[in-house]
Amino acid sequence: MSFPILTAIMLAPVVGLLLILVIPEREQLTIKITAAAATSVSLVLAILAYVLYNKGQGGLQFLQDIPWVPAFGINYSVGVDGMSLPLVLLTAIVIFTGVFASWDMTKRVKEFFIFLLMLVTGVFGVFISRDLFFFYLFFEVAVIPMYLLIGIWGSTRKEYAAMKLTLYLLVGSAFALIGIIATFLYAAQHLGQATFDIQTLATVKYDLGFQKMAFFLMLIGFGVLVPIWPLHLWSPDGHVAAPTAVSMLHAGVLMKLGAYGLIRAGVFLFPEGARYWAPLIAVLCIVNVVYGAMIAMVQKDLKFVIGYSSVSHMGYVLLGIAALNTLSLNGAVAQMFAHGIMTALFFALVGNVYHKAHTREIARFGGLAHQMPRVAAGFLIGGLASLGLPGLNNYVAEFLIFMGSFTRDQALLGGLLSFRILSILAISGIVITATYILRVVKNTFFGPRKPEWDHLEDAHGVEMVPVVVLIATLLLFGLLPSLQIDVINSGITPIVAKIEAAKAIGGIF
Amino acid sequence: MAALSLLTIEILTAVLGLALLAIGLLVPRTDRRGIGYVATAGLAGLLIVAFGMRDVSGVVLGGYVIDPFGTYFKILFLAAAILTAVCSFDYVERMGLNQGEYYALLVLATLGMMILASAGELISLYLGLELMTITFCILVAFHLSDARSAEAGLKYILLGAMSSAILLYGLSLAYGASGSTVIKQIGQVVAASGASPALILGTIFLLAGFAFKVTAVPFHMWSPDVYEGAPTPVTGFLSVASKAAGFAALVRVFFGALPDLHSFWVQLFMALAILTMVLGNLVAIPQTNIKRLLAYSSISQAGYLLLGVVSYSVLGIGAIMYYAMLYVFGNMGAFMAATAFYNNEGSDEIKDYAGLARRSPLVAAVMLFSMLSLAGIPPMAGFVGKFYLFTAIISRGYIWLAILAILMSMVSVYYYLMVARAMYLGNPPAGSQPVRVAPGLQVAMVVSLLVLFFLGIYPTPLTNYALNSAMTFFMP
Amino acid sequence: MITLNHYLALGGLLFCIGLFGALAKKNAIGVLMGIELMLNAVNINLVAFNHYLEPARVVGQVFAIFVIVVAAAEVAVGLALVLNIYRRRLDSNVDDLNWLRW
Amino acid sequence: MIKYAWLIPVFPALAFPLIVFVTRKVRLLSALVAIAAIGASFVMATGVLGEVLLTGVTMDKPVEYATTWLGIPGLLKIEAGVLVDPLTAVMLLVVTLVALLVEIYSVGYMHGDPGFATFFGYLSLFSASMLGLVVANNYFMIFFFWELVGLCSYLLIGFYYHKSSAARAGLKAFVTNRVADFGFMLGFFFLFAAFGTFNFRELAAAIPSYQNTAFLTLAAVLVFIGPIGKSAQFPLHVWLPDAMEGPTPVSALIHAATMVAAGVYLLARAFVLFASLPGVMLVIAYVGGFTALFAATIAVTQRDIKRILAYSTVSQLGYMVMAMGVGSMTAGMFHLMTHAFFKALLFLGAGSVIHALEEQDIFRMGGLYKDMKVTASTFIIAALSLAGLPPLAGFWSKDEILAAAFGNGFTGLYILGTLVAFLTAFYMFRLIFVAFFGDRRAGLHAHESPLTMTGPLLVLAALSVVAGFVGAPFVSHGFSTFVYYGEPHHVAPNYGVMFLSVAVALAGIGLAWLLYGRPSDVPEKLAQRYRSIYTLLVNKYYIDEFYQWLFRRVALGLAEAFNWNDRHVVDGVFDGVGDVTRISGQKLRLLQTGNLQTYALVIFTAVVILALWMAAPVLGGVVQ
Repeated sequence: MSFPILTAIMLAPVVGLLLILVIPEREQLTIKITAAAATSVSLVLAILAYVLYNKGQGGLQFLQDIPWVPAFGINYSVGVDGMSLPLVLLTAIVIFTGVFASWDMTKRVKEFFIFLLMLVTGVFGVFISRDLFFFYLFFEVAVIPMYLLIGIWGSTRKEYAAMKLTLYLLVGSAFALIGIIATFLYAAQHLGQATFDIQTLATVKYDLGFQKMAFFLMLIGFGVLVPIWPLHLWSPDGHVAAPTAVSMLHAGVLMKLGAYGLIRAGVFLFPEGARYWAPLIAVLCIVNVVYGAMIAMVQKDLKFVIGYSSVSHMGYVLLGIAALNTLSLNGAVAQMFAHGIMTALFFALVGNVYHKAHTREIARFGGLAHQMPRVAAGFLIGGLASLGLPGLNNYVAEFLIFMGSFTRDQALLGGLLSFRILSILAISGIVITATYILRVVKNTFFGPRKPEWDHLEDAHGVEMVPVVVLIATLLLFGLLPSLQIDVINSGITPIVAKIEAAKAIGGIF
Repeated sequence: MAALSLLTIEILTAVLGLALLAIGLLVPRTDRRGIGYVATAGLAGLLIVAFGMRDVSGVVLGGYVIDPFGTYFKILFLAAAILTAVCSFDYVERMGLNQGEYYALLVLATLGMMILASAGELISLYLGLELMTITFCILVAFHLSDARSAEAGLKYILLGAMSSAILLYGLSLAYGASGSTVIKQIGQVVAASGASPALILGTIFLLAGFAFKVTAVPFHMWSPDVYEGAPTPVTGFLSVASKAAGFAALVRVFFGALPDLHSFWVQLFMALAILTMVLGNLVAIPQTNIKRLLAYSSISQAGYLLLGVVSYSVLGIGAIMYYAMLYVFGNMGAFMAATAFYNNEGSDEIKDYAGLARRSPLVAAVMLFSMLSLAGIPPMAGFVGKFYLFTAIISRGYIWLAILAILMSMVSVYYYLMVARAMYLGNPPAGSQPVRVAPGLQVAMVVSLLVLFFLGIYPTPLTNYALNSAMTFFMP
Repeated sequence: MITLNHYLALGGLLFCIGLFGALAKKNAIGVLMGIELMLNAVNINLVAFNHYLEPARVVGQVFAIFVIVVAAAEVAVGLALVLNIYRRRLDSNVDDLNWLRW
Repeated sequence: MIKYAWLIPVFPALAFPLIVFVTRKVRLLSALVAIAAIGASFVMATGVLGEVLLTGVTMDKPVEYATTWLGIPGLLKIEAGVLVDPLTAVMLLVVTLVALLVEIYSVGYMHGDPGFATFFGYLSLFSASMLGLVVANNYFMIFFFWELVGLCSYLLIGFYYHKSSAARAGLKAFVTNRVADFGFMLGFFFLFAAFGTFNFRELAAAIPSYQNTAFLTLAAVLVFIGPIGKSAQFPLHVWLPDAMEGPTPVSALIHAATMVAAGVYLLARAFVLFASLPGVMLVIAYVGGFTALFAATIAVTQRDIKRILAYSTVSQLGYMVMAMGVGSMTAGMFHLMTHAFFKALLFLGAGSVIHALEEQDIFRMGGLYKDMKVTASTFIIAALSLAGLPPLAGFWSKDEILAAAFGNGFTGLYILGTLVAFLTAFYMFRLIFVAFFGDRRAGLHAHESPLTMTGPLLVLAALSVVAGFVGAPFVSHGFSTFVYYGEPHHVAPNYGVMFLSVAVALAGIGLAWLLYGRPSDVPEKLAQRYRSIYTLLVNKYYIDEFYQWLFRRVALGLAEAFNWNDRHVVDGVFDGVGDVTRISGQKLRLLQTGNLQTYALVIFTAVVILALWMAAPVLGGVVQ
């Protein structure tokens, strides 16, 4: 059997973790280097996998199967398709840059990197699992380290935020677990064999009632993670409280777990259920986009702005999912990737500023571009990405989502409302986004020089690694989107095929 | 004489217990610490024997059943007893009493549980139960210098006696209704001639009696007080082993004698399960004493185990067995950590755990991961156990019950994390030294931690063992 | 003519009396005695059942004897604990046993 | 040459990273790189124009080639392509030429500025985006570059980021345009939804035969919102005057000559869409006409030299849009071209003045003519051209617009246009008389600018004079037979219209001379007499204030409300659930009294309850 590249990607952090366990606490640099090495191995392998992936053939590749609990048909089976591969790459990039972004960490360094690597292992696991049981298992593995990371190394209201985040995520996942078990049992009856393999589960014909119920459970379970309004509150608080690297990983990757799960375990398994609940998702996504962006506009704390902007941007992903067609789903996945990179960039830079200025209050800043031009430039580019400027990855993603949802012409509420209206409302978010992002840029970086910040030194050396890597990624996929979309599309095709095969049923309203 | 060979484990256990009693009287006070080692070694030996007999099955004198189901639980009891013994070394020395008695009682309690687990007949069942209860209440009150310990003991004996009175009344009715004390025969009679009101009443009394032992709400009320008052290792043992024994007996009686009434008692157990999960978890939240917190958490655990009974299926029993086994390691892990801390600080208050992670990473980690296992967070074994339980009841269509259960286990995450918060987020008091833990205890803690991880990541062996045993129980 | 039901009624009655004692008496000893009554009620049941259902086999009576023995053991331990507490607090009122609560 | 037309945007596109990452430290080299790049583009552009003329590429027979940029089989094909027809060719020439001149000019103007190199980087990026926009062969691509030019304008307006006003102006420009782009984007989404393509020619082929007029109208109106923003038409014109915060060369290149003309260019490109919808055409025409008048009236009262020119720009853009609206794409593009030259010249002249004086208020200038002959004379030429005096370029193009309006029966718009012509002449010469003539103000010692700055002025002056002849009515194969929509039509000269426009222009100049040509207190008197109107005009009809109010009070108010709701209501609910759980725990805990008899009682009560529950059916059976 060929080299298990995916397992290697996942286990590289574990190896790093075990090494760090035996390194004495005071060897801080060694610890950091070990972490960097471990994550860079993951990154290189992830890039390799991305390059080696055969788009033409599509489907799941780099498969690996090990029977695990035969009695329940649980296998350790991994593999990536066009949908998960970009997310694996995303995770690798974000964690790699995240390690460098936390280079200035000095408090309980050893534990920090141990938990961080533990966390990322779980995240990798989720994206590569083909087995629902492991999918869930890995997801939960990621939660507790998160609690400790935020609780110990966090900043504002950290204990509250950490607990809030943990409970939201766990309660959400509880529903997902019920849904998974129910699906498993249903399928076991119809297949005559117990299995958690998603592909096999997808071959079962679930009756409508079950689909509605199961999809709803998945919607709550993974929706909390996305986060879908009104279950979103853990995310701004969590982002703000979390230390830089964790915010990056958290907003950059963890939220994507939700959307990914919603597509994989929701839409893919229960297309009819998805059709049924789609209008609800669409409406909520508008709340996410518009309401989230509006709130972001009046935040006083840089991280809160980014936090709510994430809520707003993930709304687009939801829109893409709700529209349930090829374009929109491609866009949704692309948006997951793009937003992950973009928001990671934001948090890296904000973290950099915070570490030096010990405040994130926008009102106190102003004219920072004089002292930290690089940071300013990076932040501006991030801002342009988030407001969907052509040439950057987010634009492609948002454009596809908009196209997809816009070309979906479905009457809701008995013709009172059309899906197209909803998508137009959502698209209007681009204006609000532009407003709040550029206002923040203006108030923070532009304007007259403030002598009180003259002691701040611009990002330099290792600190530039995240900035450069992330911006480069944004540009690469922004200018050559086919590198990304071709892969994603190969993963979306089967899902859309299922949606179209599903019988056309009306939405919930 | 083949019959007696089936009893090897019980006989050896009895011998060990009595031997320890004797040794305790013979050896001089100075080097009685050795007794603990002897006890541990003996129990370990028994464990091996028991494991060797895991597939043996047969019936002694028509009433005493040896089957994989029973043996599984015996192994469980022995594992728990070993951990308890190891955990007791320092603790008992601090109590400074006749250690021989302590370990002897420990072993005899184990014997009682074994009998309870294999009793195929009401009288021996009662004897096993009482052997367990009485020895336990001596153990609970063992901390003579501590009035709380005595109070706990008295509460346990009085309430225990009442509950066994109820149980007995139930047994007598069952006997009356069926004219036999052999569980199988009772089952046949019920199957043949249906259920008389007397039998139904008896069923309820039995249920109450067992509910008391497994601390199901509202029959749980003795447990928080007793758990708090008892010496920590005893609490641990009590919370895992006697509960498991209760379940073993419960399953034997209800699945063996009253399968035809399950439509009756399943809903009773469902009500109990709900109450137990909800109340146990909610009341655990405001606790400030680690032992009391664990007491309530173990009440809620009983609620989850009851789900297995509610599901009334092989899978359900298998799930109970699996869960009970890893519950031994999860809970004992927590109690060992608590003991280790108590041996240093002489305190059980959660607030004193502040910054423990800095003072003793091992103790903190064991406490944390044991609790995560209890909460059912992967990759700890507890997750797999809960997964089986939920699967079992969802397969019966009780999705709402599963949702309630899992939400409640998320509540439990909250109070477990409160402890984690103290240990990891808090800062150690000024001038505190690292916590020193006796090597034996360290080994035990590490072992149970590893078991939890292993069973969480690769549960297959235990899963298969539990399921097969459950299988043989249903179709011998 | 005395039938099984008379015995059962007697047993039930005795059980309730014992129960009342166990619940009402404030003195721990009294509570113990109440419990003893309940156990005896069970014994009556057992013996009665045995006599009326299958006089041939003495299962019920054996059971009853076991119960008596075990009850004795229970009382022994119980009294020991009561004594222990009495030494400590010079009373054996169960209402005062509330150091452990909530 | 045409098949290499795609290189035209590429040169400056390469120049940008080269300057920013490599040569930033070496100032002059950076400038050279930028100028060389745009110069190359200029050469290519002339080549393309030549080939277009020689090989007879016409509006109906354009050259197009493309490669797929992003495709999803069967659903979506987004091309990166080049479409070259006379329209493109002209536009390319104008853009590259003006850009080239402005960059040369900037070497002198920006010299000594810390951001010198960066400035040229931005200019190159802008040129690249603008040229990309021009050669685009589909809506997606045009939108792509449309946004990028917006970005460059944002960066360049906010170039002096240490000035809060500049930062604010940049933000305003971007957001205002964003609103418009939102409409534009929806517009071509509608088109895609209807026709499944972005490509101009495929659309042009499909649209005429498309039935659902309502749908098409909606799409057309939405697309038109784009130009309203980019070309600063009412009511989204507010950003352009503020954009004058940027360095003057930027105002000349971006906010006068090229970028703001992109809107008009888009109208020309999408003309087939509008032409089929008379209703929409009418809207366009009136929006344009109204903007022209509206902005002109404001320009009359402004004091800041750049703001006067800015409002004049808005007004002239209105003219072009109006031309499109009345159905003469030719006239619109023609005016776009000539306007590019003389308006760029005006701004550069103004820049030269500002460079000399560090002063922008015309009433603090005066007598500049004596010190800055080149600047002044070129400025005056440009002004005359703008005022529309024959035989200058402005005359021909404006005349063609008026003629078109008149000819196509939009008499109202025609009169309006004539009125605007009058006002234009008036405010331009008000500026000139005040700033360049009269006697020197104290404390201001002007000096002529260096050659790098005056050179471009002269070139542009020449163009402002001659550029008009290509489209003069008596030229048989002129502009109108080159850039057109539908059939090439050679409009016969309408001497009446010509005469009238000249007359009003002269009248305007005369009035300006009367009021400002010599010392007089008449203006003040007028201002006193019509105070209300005067303040209204000075305050630009309070439109900025209105938007301010809209944003601060309404938008931010709403946002605050949402924020409060999120923090208190939504969060309250979920935290509330948590509290309920916690408190119920504290309450339930009290059941645990510690009294063992209570425990016992509970146990037995439970038993009784269970018994009754189970017995209920049995007892029920007994009762019946």
